[in-house]
Amino acid sequence: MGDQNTSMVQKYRNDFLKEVEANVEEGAWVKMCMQCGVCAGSCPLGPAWEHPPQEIFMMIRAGRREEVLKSESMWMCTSCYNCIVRCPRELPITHIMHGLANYAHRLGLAPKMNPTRRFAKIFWDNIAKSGRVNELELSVRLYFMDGFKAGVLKGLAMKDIGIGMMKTGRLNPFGLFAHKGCKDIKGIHKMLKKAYEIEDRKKGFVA
Amino acid sequence: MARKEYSFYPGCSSERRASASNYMVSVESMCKKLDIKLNEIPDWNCCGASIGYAQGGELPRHVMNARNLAISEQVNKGQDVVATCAACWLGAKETKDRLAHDSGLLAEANEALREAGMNLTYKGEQEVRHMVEVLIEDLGYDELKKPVVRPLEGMKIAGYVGCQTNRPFGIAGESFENPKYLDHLVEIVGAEPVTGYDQKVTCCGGALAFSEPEKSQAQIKKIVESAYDYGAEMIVTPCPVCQMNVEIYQGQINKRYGTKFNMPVTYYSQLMTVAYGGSAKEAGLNGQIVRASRLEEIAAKNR
Amino acid sequence: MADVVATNETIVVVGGGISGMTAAVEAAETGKDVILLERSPSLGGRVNQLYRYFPKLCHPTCGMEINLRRLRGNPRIRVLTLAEVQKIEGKAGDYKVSVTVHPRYVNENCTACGACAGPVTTEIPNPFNYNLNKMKAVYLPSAMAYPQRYCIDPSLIGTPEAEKAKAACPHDAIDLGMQAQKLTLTAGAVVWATGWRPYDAGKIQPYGYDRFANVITSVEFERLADPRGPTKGRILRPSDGKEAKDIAFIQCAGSRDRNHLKHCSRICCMASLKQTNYVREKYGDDGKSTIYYIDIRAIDRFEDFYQKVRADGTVRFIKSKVANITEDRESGDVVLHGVDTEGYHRYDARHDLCVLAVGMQPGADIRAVADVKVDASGFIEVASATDGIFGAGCATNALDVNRAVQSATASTLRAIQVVNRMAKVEGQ
Amino acid sequence: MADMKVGAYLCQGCGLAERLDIKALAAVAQKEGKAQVVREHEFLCNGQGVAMIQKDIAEEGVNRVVIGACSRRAKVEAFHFPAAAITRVNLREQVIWSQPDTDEARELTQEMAADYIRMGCAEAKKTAVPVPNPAAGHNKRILVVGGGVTGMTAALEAARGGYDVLLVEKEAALGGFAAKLFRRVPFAEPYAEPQDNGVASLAAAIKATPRIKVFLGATTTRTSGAPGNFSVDITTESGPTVTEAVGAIVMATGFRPYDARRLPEFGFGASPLVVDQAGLEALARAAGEKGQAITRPDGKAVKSVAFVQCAGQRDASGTHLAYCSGHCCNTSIKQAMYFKDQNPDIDTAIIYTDLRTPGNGEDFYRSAQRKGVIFTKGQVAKVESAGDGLTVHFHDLILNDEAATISNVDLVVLATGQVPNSGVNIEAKPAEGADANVPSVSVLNLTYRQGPDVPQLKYGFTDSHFICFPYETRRTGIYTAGPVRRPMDMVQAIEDATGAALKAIQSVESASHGRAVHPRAGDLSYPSFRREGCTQCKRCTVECPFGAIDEDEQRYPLFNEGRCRRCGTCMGACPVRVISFENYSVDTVGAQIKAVDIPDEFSEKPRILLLACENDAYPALDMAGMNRRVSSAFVRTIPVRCLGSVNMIWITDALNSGYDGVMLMGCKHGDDYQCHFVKGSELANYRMSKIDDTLKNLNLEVDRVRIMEVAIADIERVPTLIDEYAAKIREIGMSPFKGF
Repeated sequence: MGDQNTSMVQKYRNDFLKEVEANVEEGAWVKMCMQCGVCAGSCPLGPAWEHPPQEIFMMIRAGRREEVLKSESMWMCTSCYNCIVRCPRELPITHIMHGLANYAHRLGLAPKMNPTRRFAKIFWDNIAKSGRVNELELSVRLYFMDGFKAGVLKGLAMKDIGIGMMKTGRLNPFGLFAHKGCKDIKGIHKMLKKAYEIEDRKKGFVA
Repeated sequence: MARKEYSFYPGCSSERRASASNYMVSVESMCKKLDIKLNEIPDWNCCGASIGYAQGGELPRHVMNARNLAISEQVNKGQDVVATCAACWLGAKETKDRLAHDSGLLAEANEALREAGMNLTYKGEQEVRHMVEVLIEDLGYDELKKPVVRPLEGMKIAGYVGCQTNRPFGIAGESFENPKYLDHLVEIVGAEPVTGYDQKVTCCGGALAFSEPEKSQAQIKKIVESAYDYGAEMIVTPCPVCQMNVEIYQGQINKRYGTKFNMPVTYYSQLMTVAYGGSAKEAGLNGQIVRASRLEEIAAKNR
Repeated sequence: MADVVATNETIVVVGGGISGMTAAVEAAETGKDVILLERSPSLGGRVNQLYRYFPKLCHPTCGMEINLRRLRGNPRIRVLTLAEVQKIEGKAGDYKVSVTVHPRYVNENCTACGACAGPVTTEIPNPFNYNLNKMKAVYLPSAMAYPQRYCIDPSLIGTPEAEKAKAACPHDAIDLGMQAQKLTLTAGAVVWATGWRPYDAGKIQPYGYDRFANVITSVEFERLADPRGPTKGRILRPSDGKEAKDIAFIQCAGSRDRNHLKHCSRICCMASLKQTNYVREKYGDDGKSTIYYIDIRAIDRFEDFYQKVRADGTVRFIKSKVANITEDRESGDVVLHGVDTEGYHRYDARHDLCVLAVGMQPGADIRAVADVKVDASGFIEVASATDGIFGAGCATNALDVNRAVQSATASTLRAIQVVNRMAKVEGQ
Repeated sequence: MADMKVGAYLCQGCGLAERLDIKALAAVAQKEGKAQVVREHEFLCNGQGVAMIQKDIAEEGVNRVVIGACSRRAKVEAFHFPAAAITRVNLREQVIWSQPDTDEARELTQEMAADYIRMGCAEAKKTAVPVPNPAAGHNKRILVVGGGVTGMTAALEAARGGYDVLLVEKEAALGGFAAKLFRRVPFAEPYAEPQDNGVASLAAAIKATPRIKVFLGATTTRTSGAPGNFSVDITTESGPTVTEAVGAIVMATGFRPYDARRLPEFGFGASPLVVDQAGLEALARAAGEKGQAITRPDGKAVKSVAFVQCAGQRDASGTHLAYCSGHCCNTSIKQAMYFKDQNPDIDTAIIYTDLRTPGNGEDFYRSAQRKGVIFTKGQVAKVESAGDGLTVHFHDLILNDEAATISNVDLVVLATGQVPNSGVNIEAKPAEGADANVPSVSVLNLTYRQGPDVPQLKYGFTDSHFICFPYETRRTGIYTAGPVRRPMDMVQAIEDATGAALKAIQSVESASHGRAVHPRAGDLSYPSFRREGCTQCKRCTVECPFGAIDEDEQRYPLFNEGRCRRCGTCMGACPVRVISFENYSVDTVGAQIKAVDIPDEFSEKPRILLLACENDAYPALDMAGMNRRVSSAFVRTIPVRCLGSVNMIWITDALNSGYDGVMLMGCKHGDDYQCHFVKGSELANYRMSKIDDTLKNLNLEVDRVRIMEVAIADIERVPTLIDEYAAKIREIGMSPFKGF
């Protein structure tokens, strides 16, 4: 993954904006921002952002590559779409934030311990495995992502909820074994593999 | 022949014994009363949800949704795709939207799609709609009122719309900041809507519920608190992510903030099922962690 | 009104605001016959509803008095109020303009003595004050109203109130049987000066104009500051009638926004800068104005005015498009949420009152009556040499008064070129 | 005036009959007013009333009509009798509507009305129906000075209107500044791409218009006369000076870029890689003509360009231009597009503090962003050479980085502003911000007493001060247009030129009928003066706000009626009272003042004279009356054209004849003056500053005369001012001059 990054640095030298336009979902919109800041003010988790979206756009133009890609900020996005519907320039800000996060993640620059990054990975692996979410497996993995002890503690903290969910029939105690998933899971795996190939080819990631 | 028929995308959370199974139960009862037939998309897969981005990236996410839509086009010809889950609806709709405006991406999606079984090609023939959309636009409030036999008299209910059923697409004719359709639905089932409720579109932080619990719970606190402030005794929502978050973490929030929240959070479909004369079981009320007692009482009344 | 004589050397001016009045007067003073059509009961348009002009802070009624004097004294100008254009057919040099003249129920006998209004108690919203207050249904539109004649609101017709008014008139000026009249005017050229209307602030949902009493528009604020307005010039907020001393001004309310108006409305920055002066005028150093802006567009010499306001300690500037507004339920105060993008500072700022600097959009859609080219915002584009219908003022673009008058003067010449071609009149 | 016949007509409508003893007023008109015909009518402004008056004019030979009814601002159309001189006596707004409707008030109200009748009759006897100036000029040819886009447009539009035009351009070819542009900013949707500068097609249109006579390499070396009758010397570099007669003048002499050499901090002069916007246009044109890409002056390829907005503009320090030139943001956007269209990989950064693209410029802005032009909100501190290129140091205001830089820049473009080519500043104020280094050379070389060029407003621009009347210069028949008038872009200059052409046409048409133009448009009167009485004090020639008065060989004032705006400032200035108008003179007002009945000093009935500006104070009084605002019954109001026309004799006469106080109400003066004759209220205030001595000589308290600033909107304030002053007079007591 590290060389993934260096190859991109070599490819785009110091022109971070071009790099973003080429490699980040909806990245071509970054240049359209007029710095009004409505996105920054509209984010429900705003105060948690070290750099709000409009500032990130400015940083991209200013070529502050490392700062942007290593930032925790994009990971604060709750996908509420407030910024998108209010942006006077119609920038798909939510998607750009997702795209930046994903790109940083692909380059291995995203903060290692960022919980959302880790949750997102586990979540995707979970659905990629069977084609559908296995909620029990998902939660169990989450609890134990910091090791067994932490997991047990977190599990205990959450046990009321868990039990409540089971009692009300909204969590399958046997999900780890009984979860069905999609029939054509083989096809889905091949399909996703292909999708990754294409995306990597397009964005010039080294295989 | 039912009066309306749709290609149905239930989504992971509404599977049996999943977090929104109670939603599913009530939707089925509601649709039966309204004579709506839902044809499930065979072997549908997860939409990837919004959180899928980090690992999923762009194309794989769209491909996941394209697969569902392609199957639907193949099997449920000529029907609109209907989703009950906000995330599923949004994921599918976004894919339709992007692929419609980006022929390159469309070609790539289909290239990947060919790898899957059932030799699928996505054409973009079918509309992707949310259940609420269908109720309001295809049936209309008047039609929805007709079957009411058990008006939920005296109940004050706050309509919590949340994010993804509302933004960026939303329901036609509704504003992003102050959508009124839940209030209308509450009205037609005979309850009193809490129209002043000012947190109706506040994000519950659902996507970050696991990774940033304290941040998302701070959001939930606002949402529940305001409902109490405006005198609501129940929150109703169209979104399973919202429902789960706002309902199940109240206990933790009480611990964290010393509040005494005990606010039932139900789905519109549960209200309608009860109002239409359905039993508590048919309305999936047994699936509530915070029991919706008033609603259960009404459901217990013989119609 | 059958006595309206018009030939293909007549210029018909549509709209009796500052642009239309200017076009009419300039044409008539150049020796042309003009028919000036105004939809409302009196001339003056939106400028008459402003308290002061930027940058001089002088009063619009001052220039209006001069224009009215020029107009009253000029026999070449025929004014028709309550007149609405239905259709314009024909070609340059030979137009047929179909007009409906709505009944005023008061005839030329009226001396504006006011006797008729005496016994009337029915009240209607007062459009002169953007409906911020009510007025009697028998009324003189404003102190500067021209024609200086009362009007009876149609809603009153057939009620005993109307009869009371009629009985009270000593000059037999009230005709309750008055009917709408249709006339067709011949014209060589048409100057279309229907002005602008404020963008519907309710559509800017995050700002809650439709939900919060203390969020108002810039045009409404003009009425609050004006001694002729509903509050006699005191800045009182709608929710509780308390004096508003801490006032927020939100720029680009609808303008420069792909979700609303894509163009910049040009005047709003100056209007808000001007309005901070109202706050200072009323409260001195106790007043507080905060301008939330994207770019301050104080073009050319207006920069002086901007610098003057900048130097005023009671005025703050925050580079930020406000994200949304919430209302404090107890106090009714408005709380603005957003981020100052100059160095990223978050704010949740509480103010007594919030004024939305709403954008400009065309006042009327000319395409409904004539085949004229307009741009994506509905503004009339510069006509080609063969045309005989010319936009003037804010019907052509978002303009300040000065530029609107320039535009009207220019269009007057374009119209005169057509009628001179008709008359083969030559300079020498 | 043998055949003078005064008819006084008293209205009984609008409650006048209920509030006033009209019979008694009729008697006053007859006995004291000496009106030969006196009639009452229950509703004077209606059909019969008007017909009655018309009949008297036609059959009884009445030629002075006194109308005792409503304000001169009401029923103007009804009381329109061209054959007679009209005097309006305002019994409604300013008598019954401004006095309480009580029995106690009746007596004073009646006295008030009686005085106004006396005044009206007295005025009528002093006025006459003006006969148009026999010396009116009839030349309708339009002279346009300046052959840029503005001048060419003015010439074409005037010609299209059917008027002959002379177009004078100092350069060897038409086109002006626009001709130097590679491309111009778009005028119409989609507002996305730079357009051809359009000069060629304009010039071609001029060529194809026989009505337009073009003088190239020529200047106007002498201009004299008046609207309808100007004489202009046009001197061509090659060849003789020709003298041409024209009726009106459009001055469209444009602008020059602010001298970038005054911006060393931005490296102009130090590095050839730093250019101003004009410099970049030159590079672009040169490249464009060869069909090549724009390169650095040293021929190297351009990879990175930075644009510095507001360079030497919007400068509060007073070193550079204080104003914003309005066009520069769009111009830099356009120039950045030159490079992006040439090669999208060229980096272009526009560094601005406020991006100013009003109207549809917003589309142009978005279009540039789509092309990849980078916009950075920042303040440029320094541009310096580094290696083979330049480094731009700036304060990034968004990222709050004071040490932000852009390096390896190949070209830096400075957006310097517009400096007007407005000739000599005849008021010789230090031309704020304008380019003082360049000695100003006269453009028009007017032979006017007050100086060779059009007066400037601010920063050297010849703009009108008025918001509602943007074309009103202080030189009648001379209109300025384009960037010489106000900073502006090309599309606005074109509109401006068209408007100015209309005003020029209007002025020749008015002149040919001997009519005044704005603001007293249509007024046929003009000043006449008794040469024998004149002491050659020159006040009139100096003080005329419109430079209408020159001096003849024997240094007597030489009135150019065509330039006169009929404000009467000269009349107010004249210490020996030799200047008058047929319908407005020292006598018309003086007679009214004398006509008022002054009760003796024990009557407790003071008399206060109020001279009110007819445009602002008088309407305010009217509207106060319409609102039934009551004010002192001891005041007698006379509207004046402008406080500038107030002659001291009126005040001294009033005081001598026993008035207890005199109020003058006029418009705001100073920087944001509202006087429609520009200088009138200022002059009045200056003159009044000397009144104290006069009062001392008369042994009167200084409070006996007060000048007040009043706006038309002071509807509530005006009655208060009156009552406060009346109270003051009561306090200082009655005048000792009564009954003399």
